[in-house]
Amino acid sequence: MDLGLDEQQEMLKNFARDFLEKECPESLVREMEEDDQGYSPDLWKKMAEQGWMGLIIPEDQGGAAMTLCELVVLLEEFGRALVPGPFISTVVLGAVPIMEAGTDEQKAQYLPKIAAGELIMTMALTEPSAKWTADGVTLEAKKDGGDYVLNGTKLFVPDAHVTDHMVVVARTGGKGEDGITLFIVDSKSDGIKFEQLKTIAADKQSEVIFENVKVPAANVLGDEGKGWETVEKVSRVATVAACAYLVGLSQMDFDTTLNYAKERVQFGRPIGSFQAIQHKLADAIIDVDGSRFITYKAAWSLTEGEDDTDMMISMAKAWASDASRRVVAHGQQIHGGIGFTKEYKIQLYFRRQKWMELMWGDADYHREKVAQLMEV
Amino acid sequence: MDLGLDEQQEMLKNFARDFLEKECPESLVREMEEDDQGYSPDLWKKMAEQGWMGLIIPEDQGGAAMTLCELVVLLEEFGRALVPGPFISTVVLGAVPIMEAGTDEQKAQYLPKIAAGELIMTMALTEPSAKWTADGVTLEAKKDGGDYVLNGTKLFVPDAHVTDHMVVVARTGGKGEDGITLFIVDSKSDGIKFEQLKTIAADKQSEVIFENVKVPAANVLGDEGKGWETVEKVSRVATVAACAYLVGLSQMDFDTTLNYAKERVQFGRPIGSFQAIQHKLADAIIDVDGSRFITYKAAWSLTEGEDDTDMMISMAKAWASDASRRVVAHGQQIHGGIGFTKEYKIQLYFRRQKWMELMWGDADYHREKVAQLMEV
Amino acid sequence: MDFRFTPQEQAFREEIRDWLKTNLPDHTPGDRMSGDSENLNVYKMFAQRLATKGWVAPHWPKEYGGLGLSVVEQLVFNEEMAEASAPMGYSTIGTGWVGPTLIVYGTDEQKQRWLPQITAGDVMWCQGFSEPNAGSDLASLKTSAVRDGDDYVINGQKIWTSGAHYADWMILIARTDPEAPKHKGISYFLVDMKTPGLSTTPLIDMMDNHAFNEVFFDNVRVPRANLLGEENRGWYMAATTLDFERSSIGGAVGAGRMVRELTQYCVDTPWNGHRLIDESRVRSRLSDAAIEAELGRLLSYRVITLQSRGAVPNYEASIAKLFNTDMQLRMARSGLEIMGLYGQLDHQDKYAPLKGRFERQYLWQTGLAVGGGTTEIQKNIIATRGLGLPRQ
Amino acid sequence: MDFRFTPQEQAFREEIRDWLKTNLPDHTPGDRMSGDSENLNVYKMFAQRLATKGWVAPHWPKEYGGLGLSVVEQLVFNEEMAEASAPMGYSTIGTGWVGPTLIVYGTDEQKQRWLPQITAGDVMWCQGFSEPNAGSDLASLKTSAVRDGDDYVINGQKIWTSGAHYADWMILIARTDPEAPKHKGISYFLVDMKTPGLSTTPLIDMMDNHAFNEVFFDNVRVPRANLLGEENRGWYMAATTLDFERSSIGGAVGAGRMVRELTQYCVDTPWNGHRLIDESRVRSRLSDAAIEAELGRLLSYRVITLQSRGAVPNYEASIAKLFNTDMQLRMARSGLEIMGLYGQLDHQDKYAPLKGRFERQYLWQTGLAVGGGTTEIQKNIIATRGLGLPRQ
Repeated sequence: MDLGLDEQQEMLKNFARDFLEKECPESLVREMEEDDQGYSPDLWKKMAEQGWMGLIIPEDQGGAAMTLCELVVLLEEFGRALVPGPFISTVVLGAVPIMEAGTDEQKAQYLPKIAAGELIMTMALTEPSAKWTADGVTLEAKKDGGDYVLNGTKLFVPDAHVTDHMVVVARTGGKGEDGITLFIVDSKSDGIKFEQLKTIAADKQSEVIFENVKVPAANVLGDEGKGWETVEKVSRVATVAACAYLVGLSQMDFDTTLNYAKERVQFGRPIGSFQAIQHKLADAIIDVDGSRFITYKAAWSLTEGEDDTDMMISMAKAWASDASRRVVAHGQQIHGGIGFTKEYKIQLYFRRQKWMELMWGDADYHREKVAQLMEV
Repeated sequence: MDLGLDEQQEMLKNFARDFLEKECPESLVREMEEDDQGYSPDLWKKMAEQGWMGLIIPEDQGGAAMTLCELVVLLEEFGRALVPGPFISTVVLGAVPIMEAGTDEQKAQYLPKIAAGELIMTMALTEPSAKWTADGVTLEAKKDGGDYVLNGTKLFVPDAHVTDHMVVVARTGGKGEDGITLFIVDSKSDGIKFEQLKTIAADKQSEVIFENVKVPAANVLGDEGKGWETVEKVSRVATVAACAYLVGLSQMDFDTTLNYAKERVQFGRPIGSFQAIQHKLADAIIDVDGSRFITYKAAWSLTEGEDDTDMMISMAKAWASDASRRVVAHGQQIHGGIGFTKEYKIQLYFRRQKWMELMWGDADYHREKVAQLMEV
Repeated sequence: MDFRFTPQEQAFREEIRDWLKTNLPDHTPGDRMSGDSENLNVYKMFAQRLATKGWVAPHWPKEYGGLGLSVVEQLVFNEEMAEASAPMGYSTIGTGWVGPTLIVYGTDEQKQRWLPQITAGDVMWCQGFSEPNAGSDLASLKTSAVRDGDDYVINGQKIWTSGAHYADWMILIARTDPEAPKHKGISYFLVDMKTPGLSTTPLIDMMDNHAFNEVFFDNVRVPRANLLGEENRGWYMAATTLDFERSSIGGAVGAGRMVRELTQYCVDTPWNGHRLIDESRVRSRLSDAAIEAELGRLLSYRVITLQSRGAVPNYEASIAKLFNTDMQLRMARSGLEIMGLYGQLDHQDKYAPLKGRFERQYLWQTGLAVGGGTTEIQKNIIATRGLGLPRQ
Repeated sequence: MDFRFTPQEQAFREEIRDWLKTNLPDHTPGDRMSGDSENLNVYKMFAQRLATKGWVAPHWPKEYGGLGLSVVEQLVFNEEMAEASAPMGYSTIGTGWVGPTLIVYGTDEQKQRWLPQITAGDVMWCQGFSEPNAGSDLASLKTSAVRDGDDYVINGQKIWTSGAHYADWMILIARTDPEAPKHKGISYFLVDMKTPGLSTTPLIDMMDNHAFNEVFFDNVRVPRANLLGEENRGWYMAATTLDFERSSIGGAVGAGRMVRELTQYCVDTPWNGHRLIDESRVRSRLSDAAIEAELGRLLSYRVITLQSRGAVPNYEASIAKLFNTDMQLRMARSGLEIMGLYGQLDHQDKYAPLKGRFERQYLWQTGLAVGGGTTEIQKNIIATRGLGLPRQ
């Protein structure tokens, strides 16, 4: 029993931190907020060279075959550096469903390219109903000869506009979890329209409208009608990934605020000497540390296939969603006016938190999942 | 528009405070916790001499014909002094339904005696289902010649064991709000069994079991089957009364704690000079003040028959229930060890708060009522 | 214990409502107080319409261009303006800060010079108080004013100056005696923003607004006639009880309106086969928000009560301000939680619920209103000034 | 990142569980730590059963009667005892405070004299630290110890002394140098409770328990041999890192058990035509409670991790303690809220849900565990010692 990082993880963390401090400075984060693509192809390439896109992809598909525990360590650093771009979309939402449900051909076709940083992907799941559950999936896929024809609208799809392919969660029939089919869809297919959403976090989510989009039957991922099981698998990994990002983000917001509290002088003393500020910071570090360890537990349980996996994942997301919001709110409050200016960095963390708080279910959603699991 | 007390109310408040400081000292409160009856007949008599039992009873029935606003002023002082005994039970739960639904004979029979302090009453409403809503009423009343026969169990009935009569809420048929009938029942009737509950607050609630209790038809209060409307009227007054008691209780807990914070020295300075303690007390006074003014608003709206009456009452109880709990929790926390001892008075407030927090619906219950009213 | 307004007050309320029906600008900006420059003309036009009724500063004495309203009438006025979301950004500093201070401390000449312009809705004021190292600890300000003949020469920097980029005048506090204890060497000036040597730099906020500025003073000469009151007594004038109730009541009324809008949204939005409002998590949040909005209003009414009775509100005003500020933040946060994924949408996005007002409020409140130590400072005031707890 | 226990640790866990099946007293008191006197014999009997396994203080070195368990094994042991709600009240001060301090600072003679009694489960200790005017500010204590020949003569008063009315021995800190700075004039003694001049007065708490006492010293003579370490160095010995993890882990495990019980209660209790657990307000409270119990456990595990790796936990231990304390209070409060009217019932009432454990916890936690400035002090430690923030 050891909650710390092992040697390999420690190395990964240190390397990633150094790398990102150099390659993903605050200036790049700001630039990408304004940038239409939202990521730097140059940084993308360099990250791929580190093997990060293939971190959890099997070795025979060109990956490093590490586990979610290592991905969590890396994503914590991503959150810390607010790395912009479609990394989670590609590595989790794109690669994981193919790893879980793909045919050998599909794996051979996509995974090595993802690992090499040559493909950008995402998953198109949520719709205007904004639900994470299977009954929210209404985008219709109809068989038409050797093809399927897709019609419907996806909303809040991360990074969709820069992808090469999307894993589209569609309904081929049935109700609820039954009758859901996944398709690997070429993002440049006729009939697909992207419109970027404007969000607090200035991340790149899109509305994606499908109008009679033809997808060859060969691009069905997994068994027709049985796609939801794969979505759930992806969702587990993606939820932990979101938590990891929040942990890093919270830690960095906290560190920045702590430094500010030590340096900012008012009434002839550092504001961090006031008990009210001290106690806020004490509360915040508990939130940060708590988020980290419950995220580690979730990642480990999922990796090891423990019975409590779903419980731990929902506990982690429920806690990290709320805790990170408290942390960044304290951060803003302690910074005062300076924290409100665009120029100073703390607001980047504050705004970005909202994004990951919501992704893959907010605290309410996961609290209810915890309650469901408790009844069993 | 004036949120303060008028001259008459101010006089009532000052008189009541002086009177209760003298006649209802802490020692009496403690004695009555241990006392089986739970009230002092001597104090009861003196309070009656002040006209308090008849405060809201019409003049022609021997009362002072004041409004709920004045009763609130008085009950705030009761909360402050933690006056033990069946005052609210008698004056609100006993008198109000008779004032609202009684025949002239019933009014003449009971109200002057209540006003004179010669009768102790209560209302028996809740049952083991612990619900405040009409569907919680299952105690059965069956017509049998010129009598009704009551069978069933009431639980959490305040002060039942010392009453002369109880207004019993029973079901003569129907479902929900329909088919509920009120009876004025002699507490010494054959077939009634009382068992006192042991509660945090050491107040005197009872289980009351009715086994074939005969009640003459003349004791039906209001129309048969239409009793719920009267219960609702009582409930409005009783809920405001509970709020007023909580306001006084919170204020006194706060005052005691504030004094302690000024006097208790640690680390060479009063603990009230520490920012953490100061901010707790600032939060607490907001809770106290807020409780007071929303209670006043509720009392005034009910007195004036304003449209927003139900909304204000539920807002008041939702807020005062939670706020008073925060206040007494801060009180305990700031007092530290001394607050935990039986000997010191602050624990009396802490324990007593729980009682009124629950009476006539806790915060959850009234929040839901607010939500229902908001939809309209 | 009387929550009823008098018939006269009611009539005044009706008069305002009627007047607003025809005089409220078609395009009402979302942030009625922020004074962002794009809506400046709207603000000014509306202020001048108000002036025709004597309503720019109706609570001021008649001799200074007001209507001498009672505090309760002023409350009614403020409530109706807030309820209508009328744009008041043009005149808040002039009517709330400059006027009341001038009326107490100004010479006749100064009053004649500046007050009529304010009640006419002709000029915009800004407030040069905060400095980079003097935020919540305002008295440690360093901007200097040195006497030179009939002028004072100002050097230094102000920050967080709302509207400095279009204001005509500034109220400025600056240090005239660097040797005195920090509260005792400060003076209070009225400065023409067009004075040579005075320059402003925008501070863009995280919402990409330009509401705040840095203001730099490089040998700015201010005539001695623009000194308010005595030299070195400026701190006490700056601390004069100000038109506090406006913002606090505005907050409570605005919050009440936001709750109603949010409730309507939850009634109108389908969710999971029923309506969003049928979700228990939504109901309890809406309910809390409504309760808090009512509490905020009552805590402000209590201040009015005290004023009406001729008492000077002490910590009661801090309580109202603190509660209303915190309440607005909690409400914004609850709103976003209720909206789920849609809650993250910027007000410019076509799908943003309620035009993104909750999102804006969330950024605004977390970012600023509770920032700068406001919450801490208010709690300190309540504890020490109100409850008599010893300072550290 | 490895949450698995080794096969040996698992085997140890199984061994404890098996042993507890036959050795746990039939009547397990509800408050396993409170040491209320009515259950004293149960506590003592169980401590002596534990002694047969070397389990009174299994983490102590073997030479002192322990088993020299690793920190993780100790964790496993503590978890199982907490999970079984085993009564540990008899030995906590002896094993958690007296032993560790004696092992570090005691002479061989002192160790021989007192340690075996503890591991045998033969003696009960109490702790004479707090005084009426020295609570969170413990170092300002006034009880004096004056050297007189081979004795020290003790005069003064202690308060909140848990179990003083039946303890055999007390660890006492008293002032030996009234002239020195307050931390530097304190010495540490081991005092026989039967010494003439020592008397105790019960402090009855609001739950009508007699757990605490006042202890009075009227010329109590303590032999010099009972001084621990050097004279005037007592403060530093008292502040020695103690067996903190026990209580913190116990709290988390106990909380986990309470959540399970509460969940079962909500499943079993009919409400409004369905089950109590079907209420959304109940679900979210249960869920929060379960999450917090897990968090509390993990924050304790983090401390164990640090210790396992040979690091000295700093603010991490304070975080675990603070979180677990607060969490237990929130849980008790949530429990009562869930129970509605039934929540107010005393544990002696026949209708009290779950034997009134939540009601007891509510009184206990609000009343004491967070009292005495614990929460504040822990936050101060986290902020200053942990985060390096400057003291005031």
